[in-house]
Amino acid sequence: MIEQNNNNFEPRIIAFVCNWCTYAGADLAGTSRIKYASNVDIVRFPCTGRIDFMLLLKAFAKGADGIIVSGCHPNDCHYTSGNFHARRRWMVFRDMLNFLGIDVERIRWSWVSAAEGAKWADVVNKTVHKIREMGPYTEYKKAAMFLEKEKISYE
Amino acid sequence: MPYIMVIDKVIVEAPGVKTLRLRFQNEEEGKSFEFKAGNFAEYSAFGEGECTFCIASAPTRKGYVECTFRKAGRVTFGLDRLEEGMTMGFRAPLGNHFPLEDWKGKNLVFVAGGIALPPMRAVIDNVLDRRDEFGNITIVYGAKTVNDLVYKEELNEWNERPDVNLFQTVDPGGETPEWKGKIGFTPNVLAEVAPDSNNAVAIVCGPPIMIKFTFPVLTNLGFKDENIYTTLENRMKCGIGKCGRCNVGPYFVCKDGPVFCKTQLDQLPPEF
Amino acid sequence: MSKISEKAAALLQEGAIKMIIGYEQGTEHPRPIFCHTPEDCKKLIFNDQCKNNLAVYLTKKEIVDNDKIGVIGNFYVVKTVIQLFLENQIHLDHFLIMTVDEAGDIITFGNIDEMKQYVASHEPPANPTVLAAIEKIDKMSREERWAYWKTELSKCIRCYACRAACPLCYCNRCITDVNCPQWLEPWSAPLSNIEWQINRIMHMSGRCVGCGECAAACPLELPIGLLTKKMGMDIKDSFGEWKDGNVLSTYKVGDKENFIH
Amino acid sequence: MEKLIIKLQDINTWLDQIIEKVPRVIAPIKYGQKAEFALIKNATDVHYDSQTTISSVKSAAFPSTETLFAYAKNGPDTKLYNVAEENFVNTVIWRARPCDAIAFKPMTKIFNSDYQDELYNKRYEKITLVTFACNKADEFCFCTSTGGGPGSIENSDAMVTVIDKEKALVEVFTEKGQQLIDLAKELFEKADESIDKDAVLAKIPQKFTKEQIHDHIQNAFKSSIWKAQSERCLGCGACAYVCPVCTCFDIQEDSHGNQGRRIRCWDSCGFQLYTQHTSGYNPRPNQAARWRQRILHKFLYMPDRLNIYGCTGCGRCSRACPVDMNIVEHLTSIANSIHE
Repeated sequence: MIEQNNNNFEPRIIAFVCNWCTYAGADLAGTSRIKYASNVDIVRFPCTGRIDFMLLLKAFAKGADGIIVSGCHPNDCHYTSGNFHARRRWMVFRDMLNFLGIDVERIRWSWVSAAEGAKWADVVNKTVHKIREMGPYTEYKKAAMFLEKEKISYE
Repeated sequence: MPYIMVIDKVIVEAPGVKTLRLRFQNEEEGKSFEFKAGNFAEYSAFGEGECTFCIASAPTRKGYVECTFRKAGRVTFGLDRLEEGMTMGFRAPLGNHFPLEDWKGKNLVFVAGGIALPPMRAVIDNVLDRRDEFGNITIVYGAKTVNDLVYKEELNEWNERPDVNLFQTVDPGGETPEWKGKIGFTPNVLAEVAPDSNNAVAIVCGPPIMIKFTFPVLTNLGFKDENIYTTLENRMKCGIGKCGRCNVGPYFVCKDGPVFCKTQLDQLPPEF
Repeated sequence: MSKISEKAAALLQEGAIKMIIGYEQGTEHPRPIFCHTPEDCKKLIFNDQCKNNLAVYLTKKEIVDNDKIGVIGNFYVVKTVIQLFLENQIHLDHFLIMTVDEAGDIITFGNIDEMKQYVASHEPPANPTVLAAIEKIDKMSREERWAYWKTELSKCIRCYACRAACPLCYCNRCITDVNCPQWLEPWSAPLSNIEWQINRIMHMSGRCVGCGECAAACPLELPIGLLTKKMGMDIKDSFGEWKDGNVLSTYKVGDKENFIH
Repeated sequence: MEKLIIKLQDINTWLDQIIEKVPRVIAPIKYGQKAEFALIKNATDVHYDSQTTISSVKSAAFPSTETLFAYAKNGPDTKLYNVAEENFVNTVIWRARPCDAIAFKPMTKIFNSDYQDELYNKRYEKITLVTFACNKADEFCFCTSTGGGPGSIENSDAMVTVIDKEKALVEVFTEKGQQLIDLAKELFEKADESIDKDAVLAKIPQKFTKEQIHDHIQNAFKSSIWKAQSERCLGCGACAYVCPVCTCFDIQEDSHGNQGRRIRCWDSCGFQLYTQHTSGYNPRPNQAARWRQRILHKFLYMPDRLNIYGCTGCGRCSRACPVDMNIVEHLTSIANSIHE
């Protein structure tokens, strides 16, 4: 991996989105030809309720600098209550991460409906901008590289 | 450090069951590699881990080794994804082997269930390749359903050989309309077949429950404990008697086994 | 013989109860004891040093079969029993739940409501050192907090004593033991240790009764009790008092958060 | 064997010399109310007040997580790479206890029975053990019952015994030990033959002999004692992980796309999944069976197979146990029990 300095640092953002609202919203942003930052990799889920908190941690461990989590607005969930459950979980999880000193500012939570293509573009742009200012998230990656301290002889 | 093996051929035996034919990437290693029927090996799917099965091919058939496995856990799913031409890891030979030399001139009875035919096949093929050294050969092989029988081609081959008595069976309910073999659980079929125990050795291999019910049948047929052999399949990781999980009494299955005769088993604590 | 021993011995003699789980004096601290005969009951004690959460045994298949078991536990045992009951993990007819009051007399609970009443009125005060430690961490900067937890949890040897001692960690197969997919690396390494604790806490959230046995069990004395306590405090702030068990399996349309835009 | 005297005030000077010359010095440091082995950079870091550490020092030769080899996949091909030699550095273990030193003997035997474990051997060869004899003991100590003792010199390279408030006796047993003395020769003087080491050692009553345990458990496989003793066992791995002799391990894979490592990490016979087959069948289905395995392995299988016992009497497992499974108590009751 190439060490990038902050000036031309291009953050890597992983977005975990729900299939019914935000994914469709992102689609709309595309079909409406709204330009937005290309740093984001979208992972589609059936529902925000399915987004396991471990996925976020895995994303950080494998090199994400920022994360977007997005789904249907409250009361709009395709499965009625998936996003309500998710919201509770995120409330607990976010407090926990903060207490452990994991940078919650790098995780952007949002509600984006299928009609809000422009909002999606805005969320991505803002997140990319913010993460670019914050710089790469190395702490977590470094902790993940623990085994690397044992050297291997590559003849 | 495992050997690196190239997969020459992938054979689908039954739903979820595959045989991989492997050759050594480094031919020098292949030439010096020797094993005996009953030895097992640690196979690695890199990225997933390592898994233990017997070497399914006979030591008399040189140039390759084969392994047969059923998709069950993480590693076997990893192995399942491998294709011809890809590489995998192989640590062998591990453990002990069947005392074939002691069996010369004796009649052999093989009893196998389901996916346990592969370890047996190494012996059967080995014996068939040295056919004149042994007496009668009886094979009783059972599986849950017709579909679950492995080595279908070889079973046909054995069936056609005049010098092998093969009895195939499937559990009740597992038969198809075309099924010509027997129907019933392996121990019952064994009792029905009732091979002669005179000057004979029985080799049993299968799930713990099958072994449990097969031993009494063999004893009833007059087989002596020291003439009944089986392979134990404890959970293993290292294969070299260190990691501790296959420990049964004073033995490590991976070092002192996997082949045990019933006399030994009776002395062991029941932890297998 | 103490009042507890007498009562326990009498229960066993009557025959309706086959075994009593309680506390006996151990090497340094009281420890759990399983009384099968009235003779065993002589060893029973109860004091404020009796910390083990005996409810951990109530979900073990090797211990609980069809015989009725008596439990003489502390406040948290009673609280855990309610939680286990709410999660449908135990049949109350299999157990006779008891605790001991200040005078050394046994209190027997006839039904779940009596337990709930007892729990509502007898909550022991929070441990001030734990609260102080949490406050101290809260005051740190984020980087300091990360450094603190990374250093502390790097020492973890992954013996899973925290999991084993927790009466609510009753899963047949823990997430750490699952390898398809491998959510957590099973070996000890700083990040996987942290992730293991996050998993433990998240799975406990809203269910934890706050007995602190996870921290007490840790052979390395890691401050993991702070995590459960802090999580309990956060949940209380966000969703109110511990009432019917699991806050994460339910929701309110009006839940208020300030970070989803 | 050479007997020397060092002034107590000079011990830190000596240790600082060692720290300067040896890349890795491991010693107990203060850890809450207890002590724990850690890498030290200063002689003053060492914590001498506690009896033993929480964890044993086995991780110096058998780390809780270590790489066996690395691999890299390239298309269908796979290449394997060894662990680099630079990972194995000279190590001094300072202020080990006799029970720590002795523990490397069964470990070495396990790792060298038949197949020689290169990684362990490479680490172990580089270790120099400086043991401090015990002047005190606590109620968990039972080294005298397992064949050791508070002043046991077995397997140590050098042993320090504090004689009084001013001086300590230093016994040197091996070449490796001598090399450490040579780092600060001027601090030592020849010891007087009259020094009575035994007089200052802790008195640890012998509760049983290891042979007694061996003979008692030989035919006790079906005994009810296992269930009775293990009833309160929670099934965690604390006892095995702090044990200086337990070497059971697991092999895991750390994969990152096309490359990764094969890892060896500690495992414990106390875990339910330790022996469970993929099919769900478990040869040791309950905690009683797992507790029995722990005791039988240490006191029956190992002596029968390797001619060495798997317990040094350090008592760490009892100190670490959340439910006070006191091994001395349990072993004593085994030794006093009668089995048919």
